[in-house]
Amino acid sequence: MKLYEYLGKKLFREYGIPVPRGKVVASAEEAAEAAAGLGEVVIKSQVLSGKRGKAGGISFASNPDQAREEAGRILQMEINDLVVEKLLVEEKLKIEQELYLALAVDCSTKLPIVLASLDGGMDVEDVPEERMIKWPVDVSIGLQDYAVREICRQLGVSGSLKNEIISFMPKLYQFFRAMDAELAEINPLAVTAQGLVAADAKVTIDDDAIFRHRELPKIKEKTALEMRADELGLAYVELDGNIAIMANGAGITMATLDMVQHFGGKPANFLDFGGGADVDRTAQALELLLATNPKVLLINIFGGITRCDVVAEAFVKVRERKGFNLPVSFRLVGTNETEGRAMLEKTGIKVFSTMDDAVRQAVEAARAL
Amino acid sequence: MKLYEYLGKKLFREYGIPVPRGKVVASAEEAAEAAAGLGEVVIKSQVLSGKRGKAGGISFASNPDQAREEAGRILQMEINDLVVEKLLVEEKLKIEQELYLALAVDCSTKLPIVLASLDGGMDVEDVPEERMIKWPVDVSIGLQDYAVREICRQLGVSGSLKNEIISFMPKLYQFFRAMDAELAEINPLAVTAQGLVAADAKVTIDDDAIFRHRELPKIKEKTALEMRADELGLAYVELDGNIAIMANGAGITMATLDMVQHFGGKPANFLDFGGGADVDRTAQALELLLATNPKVLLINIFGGITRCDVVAEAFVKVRERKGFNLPVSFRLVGTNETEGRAMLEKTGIKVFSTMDDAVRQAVEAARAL
Amino acid sequence: MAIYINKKTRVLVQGITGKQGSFHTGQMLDYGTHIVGGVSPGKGGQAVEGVPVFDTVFEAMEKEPAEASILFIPAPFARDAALEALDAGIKLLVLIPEHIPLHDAMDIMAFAKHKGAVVVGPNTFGLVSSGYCKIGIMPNKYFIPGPVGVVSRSGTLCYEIVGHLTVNQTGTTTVVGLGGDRVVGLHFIDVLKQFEADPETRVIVLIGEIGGSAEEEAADFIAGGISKPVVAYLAGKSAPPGKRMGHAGAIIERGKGTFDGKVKSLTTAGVKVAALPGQVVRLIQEAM
Amino acid sequence: MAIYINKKTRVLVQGITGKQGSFHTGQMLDYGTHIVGGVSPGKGGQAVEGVPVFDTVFEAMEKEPAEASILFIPAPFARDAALEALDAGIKLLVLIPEHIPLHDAMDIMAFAKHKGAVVVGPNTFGLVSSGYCKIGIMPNKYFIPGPVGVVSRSGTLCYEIVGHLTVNQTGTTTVVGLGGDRVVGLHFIDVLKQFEADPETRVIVLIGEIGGSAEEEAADFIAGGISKPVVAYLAGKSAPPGKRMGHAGAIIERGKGTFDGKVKSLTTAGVKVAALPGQVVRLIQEAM
Repeated sequence: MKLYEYLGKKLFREYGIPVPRGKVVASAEEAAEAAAGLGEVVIKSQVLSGKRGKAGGISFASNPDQAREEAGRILQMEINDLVVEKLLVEEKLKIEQELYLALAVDCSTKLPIVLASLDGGMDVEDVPEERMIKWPVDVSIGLQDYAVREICRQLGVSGSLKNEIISFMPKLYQFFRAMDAELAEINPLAVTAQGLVAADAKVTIDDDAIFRHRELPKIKEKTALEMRADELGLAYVELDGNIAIMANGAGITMATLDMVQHFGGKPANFLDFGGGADVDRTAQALELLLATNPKVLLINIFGGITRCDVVAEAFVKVRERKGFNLPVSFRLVGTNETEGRAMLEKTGIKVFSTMDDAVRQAVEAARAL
Repeated sequence: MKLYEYLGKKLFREYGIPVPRGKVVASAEEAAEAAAGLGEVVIKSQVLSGKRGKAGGISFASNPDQAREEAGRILQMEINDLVVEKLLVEEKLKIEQELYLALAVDCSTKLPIVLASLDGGMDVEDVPEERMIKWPVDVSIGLQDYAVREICRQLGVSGSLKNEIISFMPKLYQFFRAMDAELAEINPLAVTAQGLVAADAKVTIDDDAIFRHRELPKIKEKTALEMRADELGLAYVELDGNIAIMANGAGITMATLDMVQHFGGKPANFLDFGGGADVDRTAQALELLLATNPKVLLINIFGGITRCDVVAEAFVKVRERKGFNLPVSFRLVGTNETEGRAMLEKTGIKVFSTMDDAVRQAVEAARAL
Repeated sequence: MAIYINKKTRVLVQGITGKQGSFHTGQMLDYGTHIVGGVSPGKGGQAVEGVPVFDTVFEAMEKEPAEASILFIPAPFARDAALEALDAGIKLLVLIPEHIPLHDAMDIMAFAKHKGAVVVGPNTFGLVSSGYCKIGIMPNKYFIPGPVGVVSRSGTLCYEIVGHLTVNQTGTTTVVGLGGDRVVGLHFIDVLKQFEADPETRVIVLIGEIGGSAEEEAADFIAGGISKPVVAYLAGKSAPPGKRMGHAGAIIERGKGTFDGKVKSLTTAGVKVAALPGQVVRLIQEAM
Repeated sequence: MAIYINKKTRVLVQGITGKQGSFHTGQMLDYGTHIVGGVSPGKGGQAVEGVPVFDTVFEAMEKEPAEASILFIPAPFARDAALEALDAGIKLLVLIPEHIPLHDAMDIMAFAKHKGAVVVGPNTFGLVSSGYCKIGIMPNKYFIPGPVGVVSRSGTLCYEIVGHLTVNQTGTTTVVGLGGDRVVGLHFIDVLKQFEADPETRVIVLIGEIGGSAEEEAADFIAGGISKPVVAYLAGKSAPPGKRMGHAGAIIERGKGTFDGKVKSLTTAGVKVAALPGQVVRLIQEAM
């Protein structure tokens, strides 16, 4: 779950990480009020998208009137298809230098990794590899001072800035670990006369660990259907084709999508309903898919824990209930295949034994429409 | 540094460890007042000594008048030579069962170790070895639930008590680690209808880590001279003989004491003034020793980092300043031996080359008095 | 010879009294796996499918020493159970659960390294020494002995491909599921190394997907250290960037982990990459 | 052959620019120790006794790889410096400082185990391969080559006894100071094992003291696994219980760690225990 900048900064503050003074507002008038106490301000759209600056979602104001005007303008924007509902009005920092600092999860070493660079303020993708210092952290001892000293040496930082980084970085590590973050990125980390300040906060919390952080608000960054799928515990991604796809297992679902594309079709979605689902859950997955009004339905089941008869039963039930009548391409093999096949064929559905045949037919059906 | 029970319990509370309701008092009147709000109470002398109960330092009262009376009595006691200055007046717990639980440092495994037994309330020395469960804790992951489950299994505890212990024990581990404790012992750990309660608290904080715990009061458990030695950074232990001993290094100082005893003498103290001391520090050590009015002075120097001339200079200075005139037995070998020897012999001090000779002479001198 | 496990491997089942745990205990026993005990706190003394149940892994290890353990424990409690197994001396730990928190997975991996143990998963179907020992949840019938070593990030897709092999009378030596999460114990490289050293494995099949850099690292390793033919299939060619495709690890982020990049790396390393799952069989036959 | 170190051992000095650090760097160089670098944060680029100084251990290891490091760092900062050395790949770490907090020592030991490194101390004089390499603070002149292996919990007492040997023309193979703290890296057993395997060591001297159970554990080990003669001296016979005799570890607590208990264990194991330090020489001569 991605956190809005203002929420990330609120949490930073709780972990002793300095952030600019500021306020979250939802209207131009509130923005003017907030600016009154802050002098020169920066007004930042609160959307879960990078590159807000380039899109015009970040602005400056030197007095409340200007702040009102700029806030009004930004509140009418859409940034990368996202509506701007809130703004963060903050004191404008006097920045001497901009650093980049992040903690992320490194899949290769299976450890948290510090990413640090002197090239703060620019897109992290544009920072040359050799100017980005990477430091995996041994979780058995955590991020110790010596490691930060060595990171500073590799960055070429010494003196008082080094000492500030030594006191700053372990706090971000604490935050990262305690909050189950996947990513805690500060870009830029501002060097000011008052010390280091997190001028931005890009934080993603591990969805699988949200149960340990009930205090966090639920943040919607998904479509309504994706949200519904989340509630059902289904892995669902909306795409822009016309062949609705359902399979059991992430890998085989991806492979099914790939094969549809390979034969010239366009997938409408990714839907993995997992292994070993019962009739109800399978039916729910199917109903979710039908709610997208697809042109063709492609079901690909390789039954291991998943039982073919259960899938067939769910399909028959849903069809009886909803009475849908679109071309269906059904592949069904594995556990209890015979029973499942019989149930489907009784209702006139042709069952394929191979993925290739099922996909080919689905693509042809879509083309024929 | 040993903590008084009431202080240990105060800290326990900060770490979420349940302790009985109670109050520290310094007079019989205060004890009566404290008892007024608590119903039946236990009145416990606050001295840094075990076996307070056997010495009569723990008593019960069922009303404020009784509490006043008992408190007055205990406040006049001396327990193992320690004056009772404070009392802890606590609610009397309704104890269903008494457990023993401690965290200590295990020198063999170099790890914190959990000690747990169902035989709470008795002297820990009397608990049979096989009834004391010992569990070293891997500091890289800390005390995890599974370990407590296993400890409970070994204890033969199950059901709700097991669950209570699983939630209790990690708190004591947190306390032990965060407070730099050498020992955190709860005996008894009371099983009550309200859950587990630490009926006692025996906590020792690592002296070498006190710098991380400036919030703790200084607790005096030493003699005035030992305190003075602490301030000077000298390792000093008062003994009851008449030969004052000073050497450089803990092992050789112990060996010097042992040799004095071996030849029939009685050491007045242990004083290790360490390696590489300068003239001032050596002089201070010597002055501390003279303050005990010893009958004979035995100095045993094997100079490595310690320079013989420095020791000799300090000795000559102190003798000039204080004008003491007791038998001195001086052994001096090692770094700058010649210079040191010359300085001493100029003032009429005979210098020995071996420890044996110096000790023999000191013992004879003491016998001659 | 098989890698990691063999018919003598003594196996524990953690969470054996649960629905999944008891069902798969039966399946594994049917396959021939030597399951010596189960663990379920508070249920010691019971039996599941004739297997004795213990309260803790330490108790199980005392009474029925084991080398491997398979974990059927709800994700929020998996960390504790995994650390317990590792602390008690388990040297091969198979983590079936999905949705184990990332930081928990990192803790488990660090402790496993400390203890010199191998972790398979999390979010894996497990591993199987075909015909001898299965520590996992894959359907028994597709895993018959033969000369092909298979290592996969995904489950059903792996069954699909191994199913094709089976239909074509081609069996497997060992099939290892790495798991679909971002932080997993075994990587392709670890398993490739074992297959290279295993005299019975003649061809290696690598089933990867978008996200992460495991396939690229595998490609580098294959170029440098694998003499046996490797055939690959990768899923996720059609996946849009920034979207998680079912597996936590299957996501293209910041331009990294793309399908094309992985195919290029593998092809450069001499690996034959199949365009469709069904083509893997032919590529294997050509390679042998 | 010597144990742990030899004349080729490449050594770093952490805290080299301090008073103690620079003095002992000179002493060690005089003895012949192969010191390749020093570390002192913020002082990189300087030199001490001709030895280059680096800002971090990682930098030193990059430019002057070393196997061992000796630490002259104030106790409150010793933990960080020790973890740094271990993380950077140092395999033998000598901790000179006294008063390192107990919990810090436990952290250091756990991390060293994790990294497969040996820690000597804390609160030790170090160790010396007599005539070849000294990593410590002991006076150079007493440590001449010979057939006696010495392991001691205390410093000056060890010099006293080794001094006696030297006067009697008996040199040492290796002399190891375990350190006077309660939690120390090497125990008697570890060093005894090494001496047993070292062909040049013909007799072993063990210098112990009251407190802890290291001597008792050593006695058990000697009875079971040491074929070479062992001579011991123990300090603290006259010490009262409950009082710390200088060393943090030298204390009789709850009836444990007594002089008599230790002497009994050792004697039972066939060790000759000297009543006075001066008697050690004669016992060695009898044993050879």
